[in-house]
Amino acid sequence: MPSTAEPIIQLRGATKRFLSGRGDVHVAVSDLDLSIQPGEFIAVVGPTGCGKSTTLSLVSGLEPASDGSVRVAGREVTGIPDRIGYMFQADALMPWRTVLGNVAAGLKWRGDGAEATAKALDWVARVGLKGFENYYPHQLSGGMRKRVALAQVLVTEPHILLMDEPFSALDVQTRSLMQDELLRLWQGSGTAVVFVTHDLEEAITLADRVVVMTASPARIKDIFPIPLARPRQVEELRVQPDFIELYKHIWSCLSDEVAIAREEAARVG
Amino acid sequence: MPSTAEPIIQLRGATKRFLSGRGDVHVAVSDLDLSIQPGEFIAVVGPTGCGKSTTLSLVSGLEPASDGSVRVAGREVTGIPDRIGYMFQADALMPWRTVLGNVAAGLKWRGDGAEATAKALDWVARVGLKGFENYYPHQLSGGMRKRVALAQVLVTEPHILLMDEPFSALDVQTRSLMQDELLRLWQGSGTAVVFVTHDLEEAITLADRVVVMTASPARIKDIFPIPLARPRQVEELRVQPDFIELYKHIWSCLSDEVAIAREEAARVG
Amino acid sequence: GCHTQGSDASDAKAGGTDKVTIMVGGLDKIIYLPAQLTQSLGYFKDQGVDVKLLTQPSGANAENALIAGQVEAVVGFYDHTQVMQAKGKCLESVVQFANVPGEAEMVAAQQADTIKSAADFKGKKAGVTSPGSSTDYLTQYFTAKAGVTTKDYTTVTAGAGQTFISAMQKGGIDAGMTTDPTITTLEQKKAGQVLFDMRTEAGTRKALGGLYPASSLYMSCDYVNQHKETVQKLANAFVKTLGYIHDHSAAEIAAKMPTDMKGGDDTLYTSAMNSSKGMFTTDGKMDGDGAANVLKVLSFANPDLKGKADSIDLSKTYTTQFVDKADSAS
Amino acid sequence: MRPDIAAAVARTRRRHRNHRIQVWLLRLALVVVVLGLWQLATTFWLDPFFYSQPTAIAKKLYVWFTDGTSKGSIWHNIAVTLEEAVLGFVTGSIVGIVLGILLGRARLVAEVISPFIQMANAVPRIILAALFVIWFGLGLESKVATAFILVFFPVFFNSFQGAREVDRNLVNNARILGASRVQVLWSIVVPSATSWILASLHTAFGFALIGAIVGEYTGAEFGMGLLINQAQGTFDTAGIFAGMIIITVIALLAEALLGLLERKLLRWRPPSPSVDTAAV
Amino acid sequence: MRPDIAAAVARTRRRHRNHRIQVWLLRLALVVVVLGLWQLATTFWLDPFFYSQPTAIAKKLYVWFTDGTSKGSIWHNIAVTLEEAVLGFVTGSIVGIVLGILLGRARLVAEVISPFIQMANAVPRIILAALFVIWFGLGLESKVATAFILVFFPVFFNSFQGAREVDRNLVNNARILGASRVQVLWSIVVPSATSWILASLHTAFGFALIGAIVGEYTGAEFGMGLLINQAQGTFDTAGIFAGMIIITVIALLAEALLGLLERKLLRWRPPSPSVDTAAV
Ligand SMILES: Nc1ncnc2c1ncn2[C@@H]1O[C@H](COP(=O)(O)OP(=O)(O)OP(=O)(O)O)[C@@H](O)[C@H]1O
Ligand SMILES: Nc1ncnc2c1ncn2[C@@H]1O[C@H](COP(=O)(O)OP(=O)(O)OP(=O)(O)O)[C@@H](O)[C@H]1O
Ligand SMILES: [Mg+2]
Ligand SMILES: [Mg+2]
Repeated sequence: MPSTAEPIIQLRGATKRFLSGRGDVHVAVSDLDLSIQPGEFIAVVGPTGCGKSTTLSLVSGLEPASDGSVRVAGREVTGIPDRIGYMFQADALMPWRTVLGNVAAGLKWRGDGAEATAKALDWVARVGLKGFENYYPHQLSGGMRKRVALAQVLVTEPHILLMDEPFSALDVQTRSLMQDELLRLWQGSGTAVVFVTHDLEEAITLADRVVVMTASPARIKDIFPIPLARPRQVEELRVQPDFIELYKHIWSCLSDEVAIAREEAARVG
Repeated sequence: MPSTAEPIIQLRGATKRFLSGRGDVHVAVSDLDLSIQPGEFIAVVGPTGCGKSTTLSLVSGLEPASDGSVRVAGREVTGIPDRIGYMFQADALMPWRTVLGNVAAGLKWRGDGAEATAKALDWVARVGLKGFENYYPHQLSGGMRKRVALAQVLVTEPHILLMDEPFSALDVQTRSLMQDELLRLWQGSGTAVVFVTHDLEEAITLADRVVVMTASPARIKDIFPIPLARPRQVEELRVQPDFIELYKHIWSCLSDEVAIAREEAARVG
Repeated sequence: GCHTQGSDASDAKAGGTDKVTIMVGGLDKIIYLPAQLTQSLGYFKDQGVDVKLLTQPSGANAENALIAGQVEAVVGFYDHTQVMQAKGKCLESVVQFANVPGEAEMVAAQQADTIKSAADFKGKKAGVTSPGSSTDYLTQYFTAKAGVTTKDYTTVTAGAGQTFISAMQKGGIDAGMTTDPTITTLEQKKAGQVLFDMRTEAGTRKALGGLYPASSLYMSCDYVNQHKETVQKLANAFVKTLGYIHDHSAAEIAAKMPTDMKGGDDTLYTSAMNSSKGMFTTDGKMDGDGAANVLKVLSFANPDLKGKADSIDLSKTYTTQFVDKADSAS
Repeated sequence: MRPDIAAAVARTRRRHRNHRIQVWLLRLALVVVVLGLWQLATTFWLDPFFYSQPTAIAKKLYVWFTDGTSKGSIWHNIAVTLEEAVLGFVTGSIVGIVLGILLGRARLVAEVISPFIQMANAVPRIILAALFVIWFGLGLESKVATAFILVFFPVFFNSFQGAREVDRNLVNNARILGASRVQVLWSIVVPSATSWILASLHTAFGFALIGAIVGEYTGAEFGMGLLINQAQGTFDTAGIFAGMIIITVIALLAEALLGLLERKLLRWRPPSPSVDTAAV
Repeated sequence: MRPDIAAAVARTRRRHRNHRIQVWLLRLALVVVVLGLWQLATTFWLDPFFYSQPTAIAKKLYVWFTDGTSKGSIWHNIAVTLEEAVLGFVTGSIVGIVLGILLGRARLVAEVISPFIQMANAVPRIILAALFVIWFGLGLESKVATAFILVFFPVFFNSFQGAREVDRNLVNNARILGASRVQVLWSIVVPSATSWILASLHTAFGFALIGAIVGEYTGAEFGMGLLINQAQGTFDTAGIFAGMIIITVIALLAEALLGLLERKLLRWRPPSPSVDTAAV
């Protein structure tokens, strides 16, 4: 699906450092180089704590890069770029709004008040929460909250969609339903997706390219194109031999990193 | 591993209802009957939002049952039972304490101040966070926070261990390491574990019995004994034919439920 | 209520009635009793003036309200007109209610044996209502006359009323200057006794070597010049009231006062009234020597008048032209 | 609704009612004990001249409400004070909330201005009350100004802090979803700060009453402050306490209204565990 | 440390310093503008009798600090007021925090008592100041009591609310981990409520000063309140303002100390985005 147009997201030597506790500096991600075309679906995998979320926050403009350049739609990122959607790893629902109010919020803020409720109702149903429209977040289970967050982002129809482990709190069946739904929506929409996950199967199932990041400080270790045909049917894909081949190939790369991350952690301090 | 001693956890007709939004009543779990022996490892699976977390909160004494009885160690649960550990689905680290402070908290509160720091240091290392002892929670990634929470619970060496999707934010490799670690610790410790997960593979890998819950309101649909030999080696188990057989068997039961849950949600409202 | 401001109201004559707002430095104090009494007797109405009485616990802010044009007149101590002249503001007393301060220097019961004259104040704690008040200046003056300077004793702010009584009972002050009904209450409670009774001419002369005209109705000179008619009506009313006080017993006067102002203890109030009523003038006229004596006291104690007695033109601080006419009218 | 659920709901209702009755009984008991001790103490040990007596205060209140006061009907005096207090409360809270929230989100301005606000907060209000009389006259305005200034500061500081405490995740999420600065303020910051603001409003009405009364002290024609001032001037301790009691009762009524508002605004909250959720 | 990182850290330090300088310059500019306008206005339009003048105030301050006041050295007066304020502040905050947190966690007691606390909060402090003089005498105690009562309420209400706002997850987790009620209070509730408490302490020292001054107004031998009262009595507007300025400067110094404490206690917080984290 990658087109050869100008990249919509472009990281060049992007680096992010944090001042940790007592004045020392923690390098979260370092020298990232990555170009993403409009309409491309990128999955990012890597050991936990390596800097995946940090990378998304650089692209979203929420955190400025310490060094290097982050460009979105051809412009250097200084604030939040237009038409970007970001589903956070942490809970970020407004506790004082109902499910419906949370999902409709984005549209109302953007001034599409008229159809906001109708669209939001539709999305609440699509994520399987019909009947829960008037519940407050604290009345929902963990997985239900995640689905509300998903609807909240998707209803705004972003051109760039950043997703940080969106399905990790869902049971397998709901998860594959959601994956299918996501693919169906994305297909032909021209939206660029950056999808962080710790589930390599999921990454391969969904993405055009899988980015494997190294252990902390994160760099890009390798990028694997996934030449599986689209449209893909999530459930069926897993048993295909190409898939299994790809899985093994990328897994060997990833598991090295995870092992390094553990050793690293064991060595420090 | 189940012994024939008096059950350490016993639910009889346990029911939990919530007053939702505008005065109507939401039945979260209904008529649960379940006995768990000391030293038994129980996994609970079920569709998202069915009431798994609610079940744990009944056992932990944090929420009183609306009906029926919940007994722990032979006594009706009114407050928090002794020597119980509960790893929450949501983040519950103290933001004003460092990783080490968070992990040591339980021991200090219980009066084991002397060895608290040493034990906590040990546990921080076991969950792979050596070097991060002095970080505050907001400086950690999502997966790292989960591991801190894990260490925080395990360091108190509970007799009953309730875990609510503890590994869902971890990458596969870290997760299997954690699973191994958990099994190693639990083995022969006499601790009863109730482990909520949405990953059936994980459930079968770890548990003596897998409890499948029905769609909301949750009841127990079926309980499957897992006659796999112990000690188990997580990575190797998955390819064994018994395992795959069990998986298929339980999956067919579970997926019915998930499908019902979706239909239910679609029908309501 | 939406109170109209005095300055706007004064010029508006509603149905031929003049509207005047008077700020009283403590409507409930017996030294300022003529204000409420005139209102109760209806003499303002008889004169065709619509008077609104406001009250304020301390006299000092009353001038500010007057100078800022919030009120037309103040019922307060005459000495303020002199201080104001030193500050470049012209105020004048038009009706003088009393030529004595109406205060008494009280001595705490425990100290009755040790403090017998002004000279005994050395090393004691002398109470005043507030620093920079007339009680402060009078205390400084009568002690100085006995050769005791402010460095020899401590001046303590003790407020008026209950705080003063409590301070005297608890030894917070050894002596102190206050007015009725505090004086009478102290006597009744046997917590203190009178050293100098400045409610009478004799006592005032003994303490200060002359009179000390105090309680009065004063206004800004400009107002007096521009509203002679209105001022005359007020003077008429007040002089009539002063006559009433002279001609009636304490009990009769007390009966005319609103119950609240007597604090629920009629006998106390009546007996306080009895000891105080003698201080009021009958004609509202300023005693010229008394005015000079005030200047003497102030130029000793007030920081603005210290050593500047000569620059004060006493004739601009009071006038008797209105009370003179009022007398002949009645 | 299934019958067993209906029964459970009824049970909860009953428990709630019993709880309320218990609370009221305890309050009543407390009042009775305090008044009883007071009456006893002033009868046997303390001088009622300074401490008054419940019976004397009750008598005073009776007189005020039947015969009226020297300043006219007690209701009129209450109305005057109430008007001043309400105006001061409303203006002070609104300005405090708006400024607090705006400054709470504008870091540079806040850093520059905050020491001055701290300074202003340390200016004694009685002195201000005197200045207000000069600036605004002796009418309603100066009392409202005094009430305003007393209300403003606590509300401002709480709104300010509340606006700064907002969960950063929520703000980030809203910004990503396309909320403008104003919308973030209105949809995220204000609701988040609500419990902060409400906490300050709980004290604020009391302060507004105090402001009105301090203002009346500085010069007034009617009002509860005047009545109390007069009672002080005439050693009428019962009058002082009677005036204070009327004021505190007004404050309580206002507090009850505020409680209703609070319950409405914070309906989205999880109910507190001990009373509400236990076994429906 | 790698050289590029070291450079980055140095850059951050520099940015911080520049920011601080900017803030101070802006504050200075504000002071100059306000004083300038004041001087101008009182020279040409307003009566300095009411509004005084910066130059007159400066002169007054100069006299006070060189020749002393009629009540002795200005330092002595400051010390007296400060002692009263500090004592009132410390006792009022401690009692307010402790009671607030305890009641915040004890629902039944809170429900029973809270209307009485609301009532107490509505009692005008000037009346209380007078009562305190009667009960405690003219010495230190009555002023400390007045300062105490002014400090207590805001601190109490914020601590109370802060204790109620605690994240229920955290409390549950602690209880499961074996924390006793006291430990939950100390390890979870108190740290959670810290920002609430600190927010109230920001206003509280100002209130303590006001309390001391109101107390001195009602009766005293020394103190800034007495000086201001005297200035009022002698129509010395410059003196009033000079006294207020001294008080506000004291309040600012106290505020600076409190700021240090706050930064220490809240070190665990994520730094605010705009200034601190930008590209190390
Ligand atoms: N504010 C901060 N201060 C200091 N260090 C931070 C901060 N935020 C993140 N880090 C560090 O940056 C590293 C990367 O964090 P990040 O959240 O990007 O990881 P991640 O790849 O998303 O991990 P996970 O899969 O567990 O969510 C971690 O080691 C973390 O400790
Ligand atoms: N306080 C509450 N008020 C009303 N309903 C509630 C409340 N808490 C939970 N529920 C409802 O109870 C049901 C079960 O919730 P629970 O959190 O136990 O689900 P779960 O099985 O843990 O789901 P997940 O796998 O998504 O975490 C949900 O439908 C939820 O809406
Ligand atoms: Mg992450
Ligand atoms: Mg759950």
